[in-house]
Amino acid sequence: MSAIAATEPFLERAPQLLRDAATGFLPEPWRWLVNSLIAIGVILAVFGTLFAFLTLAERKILGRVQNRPGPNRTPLPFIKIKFFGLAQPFADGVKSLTKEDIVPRDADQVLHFLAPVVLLAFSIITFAVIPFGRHLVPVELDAGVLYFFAAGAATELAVFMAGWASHNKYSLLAAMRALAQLISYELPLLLAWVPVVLVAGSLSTTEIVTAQAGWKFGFLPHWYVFTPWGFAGFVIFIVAALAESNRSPFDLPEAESELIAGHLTEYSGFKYALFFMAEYFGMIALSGMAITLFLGGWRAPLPFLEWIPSYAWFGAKLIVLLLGFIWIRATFPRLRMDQLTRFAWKFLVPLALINLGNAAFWSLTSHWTGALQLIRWAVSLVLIVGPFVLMGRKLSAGVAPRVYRYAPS
Amino acid sequence: MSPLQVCLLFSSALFCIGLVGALSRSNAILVLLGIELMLNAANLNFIAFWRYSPAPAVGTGVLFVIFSIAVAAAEAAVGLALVIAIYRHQKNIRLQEANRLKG
Amino acid sequence: MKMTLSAQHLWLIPALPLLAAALGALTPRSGRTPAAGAAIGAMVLSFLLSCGALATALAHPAAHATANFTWFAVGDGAVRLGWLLDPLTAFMCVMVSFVSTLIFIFSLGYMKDDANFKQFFCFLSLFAAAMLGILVANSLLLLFVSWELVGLASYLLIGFWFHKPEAAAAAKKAFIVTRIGDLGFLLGILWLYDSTGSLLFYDNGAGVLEPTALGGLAAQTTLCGLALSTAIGLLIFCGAAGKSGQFPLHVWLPDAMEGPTPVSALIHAATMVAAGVFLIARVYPLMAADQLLAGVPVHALTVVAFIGAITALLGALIAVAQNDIKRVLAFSTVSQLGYMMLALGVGSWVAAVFHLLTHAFFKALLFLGAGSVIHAAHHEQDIRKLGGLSQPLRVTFATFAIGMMALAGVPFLFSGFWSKEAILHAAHEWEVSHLPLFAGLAAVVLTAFYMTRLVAETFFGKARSHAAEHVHENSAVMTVPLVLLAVCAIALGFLGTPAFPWLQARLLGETEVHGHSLLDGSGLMLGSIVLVALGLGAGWAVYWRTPRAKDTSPDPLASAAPATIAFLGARMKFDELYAATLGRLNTFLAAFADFLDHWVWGGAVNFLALLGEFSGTVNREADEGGLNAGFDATSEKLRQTGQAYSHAQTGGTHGYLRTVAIGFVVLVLLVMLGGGR
Amino acid sequence: MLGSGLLQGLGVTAKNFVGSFHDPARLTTTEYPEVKTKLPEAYRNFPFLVSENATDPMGTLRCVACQICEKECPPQCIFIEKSKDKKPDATGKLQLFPAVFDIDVSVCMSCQICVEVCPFDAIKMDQDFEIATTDRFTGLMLDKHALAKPNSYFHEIHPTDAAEVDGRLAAERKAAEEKAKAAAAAKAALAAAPKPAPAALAATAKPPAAPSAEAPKTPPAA
Amino acid sequence: MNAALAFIAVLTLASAAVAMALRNLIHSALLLIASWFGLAAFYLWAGAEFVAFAQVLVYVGAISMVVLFAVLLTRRSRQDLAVEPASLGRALSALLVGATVAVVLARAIFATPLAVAPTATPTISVRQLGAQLMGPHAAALLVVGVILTVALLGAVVLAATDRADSKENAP
Repeated sequence: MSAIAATEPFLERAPQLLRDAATGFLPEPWRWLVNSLIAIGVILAVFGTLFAFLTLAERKILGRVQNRPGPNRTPLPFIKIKFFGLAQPFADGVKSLTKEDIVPRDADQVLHFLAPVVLLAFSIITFAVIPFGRHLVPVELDAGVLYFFAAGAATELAVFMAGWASHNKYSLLAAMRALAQLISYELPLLLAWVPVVLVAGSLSTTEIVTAQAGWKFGFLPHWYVFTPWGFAGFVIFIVAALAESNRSPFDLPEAESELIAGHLTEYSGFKYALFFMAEYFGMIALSGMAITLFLGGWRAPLPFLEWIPSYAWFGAKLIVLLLGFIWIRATFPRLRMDQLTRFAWKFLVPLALINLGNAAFWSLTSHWTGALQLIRWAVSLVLIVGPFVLMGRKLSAGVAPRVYRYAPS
Repeated sequence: MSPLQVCLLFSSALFCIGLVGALSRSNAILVLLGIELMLNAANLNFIAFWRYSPAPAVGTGVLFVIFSIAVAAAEAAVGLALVIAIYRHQKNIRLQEANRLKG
Repeated sequence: MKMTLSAQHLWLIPALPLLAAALGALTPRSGRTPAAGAAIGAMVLSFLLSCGALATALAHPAAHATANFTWFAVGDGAVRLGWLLDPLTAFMCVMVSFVSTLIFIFSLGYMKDDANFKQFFCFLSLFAAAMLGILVANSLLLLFVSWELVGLASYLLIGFWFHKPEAAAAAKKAFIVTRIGDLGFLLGILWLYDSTGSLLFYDNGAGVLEPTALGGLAAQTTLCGLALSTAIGLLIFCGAAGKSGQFPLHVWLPDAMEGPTPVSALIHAATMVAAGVFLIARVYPLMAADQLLAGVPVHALTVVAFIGAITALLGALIAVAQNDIKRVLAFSTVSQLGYMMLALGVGSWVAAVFHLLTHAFFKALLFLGAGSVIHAAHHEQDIRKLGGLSQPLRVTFATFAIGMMALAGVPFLFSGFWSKEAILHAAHEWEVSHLPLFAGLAAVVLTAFYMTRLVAETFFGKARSHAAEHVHENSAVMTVPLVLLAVCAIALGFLGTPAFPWLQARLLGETEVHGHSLLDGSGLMLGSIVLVALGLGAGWAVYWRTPRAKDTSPDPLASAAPATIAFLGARMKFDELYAATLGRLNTFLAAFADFLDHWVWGGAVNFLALLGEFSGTVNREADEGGLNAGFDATSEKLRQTGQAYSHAQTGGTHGYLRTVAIGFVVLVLLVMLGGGR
Repeated sequence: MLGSGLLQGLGVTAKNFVGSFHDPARLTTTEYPEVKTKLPEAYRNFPFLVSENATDPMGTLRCVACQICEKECPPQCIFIEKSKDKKPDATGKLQLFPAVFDIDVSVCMSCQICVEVCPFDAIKMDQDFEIATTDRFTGLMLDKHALAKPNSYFHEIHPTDAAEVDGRLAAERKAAEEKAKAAAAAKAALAAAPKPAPAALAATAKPPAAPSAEAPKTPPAA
Repeated sequence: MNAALAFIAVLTLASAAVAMALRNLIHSALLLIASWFGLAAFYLWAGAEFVAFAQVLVYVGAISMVVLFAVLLTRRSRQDLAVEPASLGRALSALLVGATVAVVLARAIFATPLAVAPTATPTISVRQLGAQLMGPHAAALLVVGVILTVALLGAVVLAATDRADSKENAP
């Protein structure tokens, strides 16, 4: 942990003080162990509850969008009063725990059990490198971002295991489709964050966040999202993140209308819940990384808002991003398999590559000042908008705009 | 027994497992996996020597491993493509039967 | 504002007509007016520029203003060209451009109904550009280039009516004869370049005509005792002789009359032939450099003087016996050029230039007058068939008469008299010998005689042919130039009279003019006046008093001395002489070269081919027989060993892997146990 | 442009989401158990017996056990046993009353024939659908007590019908009274002496009869 | 430190050995992937963080997929996965050759003087690696890039389905 300057506001230092208070007296090897255990505990607690309430928020927002109230019935365990269905997640949790966990006779018992475990394990360990606050980085790694995506790469393995172990040719077929989707979207995901590394000059998440410090003209923060290539990278990252975590427009694998629940057909009870927890954790981790890479991690958007503690800012941005995911889920129809892969290979990958070039141009011309700055901005903008429009037109060439015969225009 | 020797033993053991695997199994994929193991053993050696080298700053060992991983990936891809091609011809991937190239 | 033109912009003067020529070449055949307009416009413009140049030159006559530049650099040596502006250039530019403008305007009318009217003006402006190029050049190389262009233009213009065989032959003859002269000129240039390293006349000290180089040249003596400068001067004089139609190479000039009359007027009266004289005047310091070496037997200038005298006499003699109006004028040009060369030879290049300027005007006037006559008389050129034209062609007759009197040297009023007077005066002071003076005086008489014959035959008496009867005066476009030229023929004389030698002073570079009275000419002037009167009187007596009745009636002079007149009529048979000597030599050399090529070189090549074929066959035989057998045996053995080894190729991957592993083990053992350390 | 359609979609959902909070027209779900939606008037479920007033439902049943409905009911799901004694009905006339009146709701197909044939408007169609029970035999055999519901409830669920029926009954009652009065007067006139027997008239708290604009129907044959 | 090393070594060797011995192809593939994880752990222990993550990303992320896809594509039915045991003869000869190689290697390890003091675990930062890669080894990097693309295209062409073949060799 970097030394905590005493001058920082109390709230900022609160987590550290708390932890030191708790483990101050232990000798060194044990103190490190306990500290990390605490960190793990905190992460699991915070993001566990976030996961729970995220499911609730998702169902409430989807409801509201469809003009219906959404779950608001489940009363708190012992108090009769029911308010806004806050107890819903606990009810779900109880339900998933108590539900019977059926395992097909011919299934490969070991793999069947291992799949959710591996998936959840890998999606949780990705949290190790996300800087939640100014000093709240669980593990300070030099190749933090690479670690994050290395851990992420194992999800495909888990999906395959799930698909294969349930001894059901539909789930195997679905696993194959899920793998195809995951693999084809891993490339844009990786290519999306390379420009950030190129400009920030380091793979460690904390250095990326420090590289986004400071404000331009007093109010526009130096976040990468406010640069043309940064914004393009952010959009690609978010789209790829959606695909990686099988959400909204890309939720083909476990779409009900497709192959039942895809590779999760043979899963029920808590294993099924584990899969969902893994998916949500994955989503939270990816959005956390998106915040670190593009939205300035735990940095406050405006100078005079600095007094609010950094982890609060991280939380706020996280909430906004997650609500954005839910919002996207509420809006977009599901993509067909070939549209999905064509979109990845023919649109996102080339765009990401061009964006990489764009970032290289940006970093090479960083010393330009005054009028050149505008030119630099203009060129960078054109470098992104041009291919976007051209490829966009080519991509949607075949698709004529829908003509609604009866619906009022 | 210095830790470096432990590492070397570890890597040679891995190498021999790979070799035995490659030699004993008749399934083409397992032979390929055996070879992949042998490759990893070599990488392990590099890192071991880098770990105990007098000048670790110059990451030659590490660089070599990075390049070897990349090439191994390429090799694995092509090898398995070959296996699939063989399968298409003889509907099974037993290596003994894939000897049509003999002189 | 007096428009002044500095040396840097001198190149504009030749460039404009060149541009007009290019324009003329590009416009389609039907573009008659644009081509003509462009040509005349260009000439007027370059005339104005020349006046500007003259103004700057006169401002400080002594200076030789130059503008040199590097044309191209090869290795460390560079070929440098340049423009030169001094009074000589300026006067000549003004003269050439003025005369050309008038002749262009004249030819508007003369060539009106000619088919390729456009080409004619294109060639004319090309010629004018080349001529001006010679004048402004500061380097012998640039001068030589323009010299050749002038030769080309004269070939094109002489052979303009190429459908007439004799015109084509005349063009070829003119071109070849001038080329012979130019060959000498080129050798001179090369020798000069070799010895001085540069071809620029004035290059602030390093130029060829500057004292340092001249001193070097004069000091060295080459073969047969000639000074280097003399040898180079003589070679350059060859070029001048060829171009100005001097004694040995004058044969082409009369034949060149085949071209249209404005061509003859422009080229063979005023400008081109004057180029030779201008060249010698330009390189005069080089020619006169060897005066210092007392002991040297031959001076370049003495040769020039004698050649000039001979040509003057020769030209005048032949002119007397010619019946074609243009031939008479052609030979008169030859003799006048002889006069100029004589003036150069005797040491006074200023008098030569002065005569050149005046001659250019009145000879152009005479030729245009002849052209007007021919045009009026439906292309009748034989004076025996003409006659009695004074009444119908009043303006032509008046201007032609002025021209005749100027040429003959009628005293005091006409320019011809003053310039010829200056030459005779210079010849008189020449201490080497007085022969050229006597030849000059004889030529004066003859000139006066044949000119009066010409005028009498054409303008007086009765029209002796149908064509001559109904003749009508030409349009203004033809008569105005005649009048202008007539005015110049008269006015120009007063520029260089001994009392007020303004032109000579300016040419020599002195700023103030100190004239001397007419009388102390030791009676030479008086003598010449008497001779002119003698010539005119004889001419009047023989031809004017009793004009010929019919075109067939005999020439009074011929009846008097039939043999000589016939001989002179045939141009002293020079053509036949050349044909006999040079012609036959040429054919002999051609035959010999053909023999060499066929038998000597041809034979060698055939022999080599034979040799190649023979060695090829020997090689095939050897290869077929001996070599193959051995080769096949070895390759067979190689195949067998390969076969043996192929059995190791079992196709089983495990086998290969096993051998690799075993090989590895053996290798390591070798290293470990074999004393690897 | 590629992204424009997506943004429009997001816009629509956002509008919906925000609208659902402040625009009542948007959030139309009624949370059922707490809020019940107003059933359409013509809705009918299973029959019920109308009792004049809520205080003594058994006593004031309009049904006179004439068993017409029992006979007419297509699925024969009504079972009636007449009572031994009589009790005066609304118009004071002594009528029988059903001792047992059972309807097997699991059989009833709510065809409303019983209502149409009932001369005494004693049986009407109910709108209570929350009658699910775990016991599917006895639970669905509704007896007299379960079926009886006061006239006021009838007014609640079928206001127009109730008003019309009440109007008609009131008219009949008036006619009956006038006839009774006339008879009494005649008897008085005859006997001039005997004191007309007070017609024990149970004061029925009759709501003001709807202005029965239509002509009073002839009283049904007793 | 040796404890961690030993633990990792044992795990990796065990999973590798079992992987090679198993009859069920999928299980052996997954175990091999586990051994790759063990190897990544070794790299982490040795301090080469970047290589560890690269190993996980490349091997576990990509090559495992290729292997598993290959396994699935080269079987007609589920029984094919249960590969018949290696014939005894070949197994024995394989073991023999393996043993000799192992002995030779062990001899080499113990014979050569490798005595080196156990230094602190060196760390090489990604920036240094980047400088090395872009500096002296830039050419090698480009060549590797080319190799990967060529391998990618080659693999696709080799493994193209029958349909393409039938079209190609149609007369």
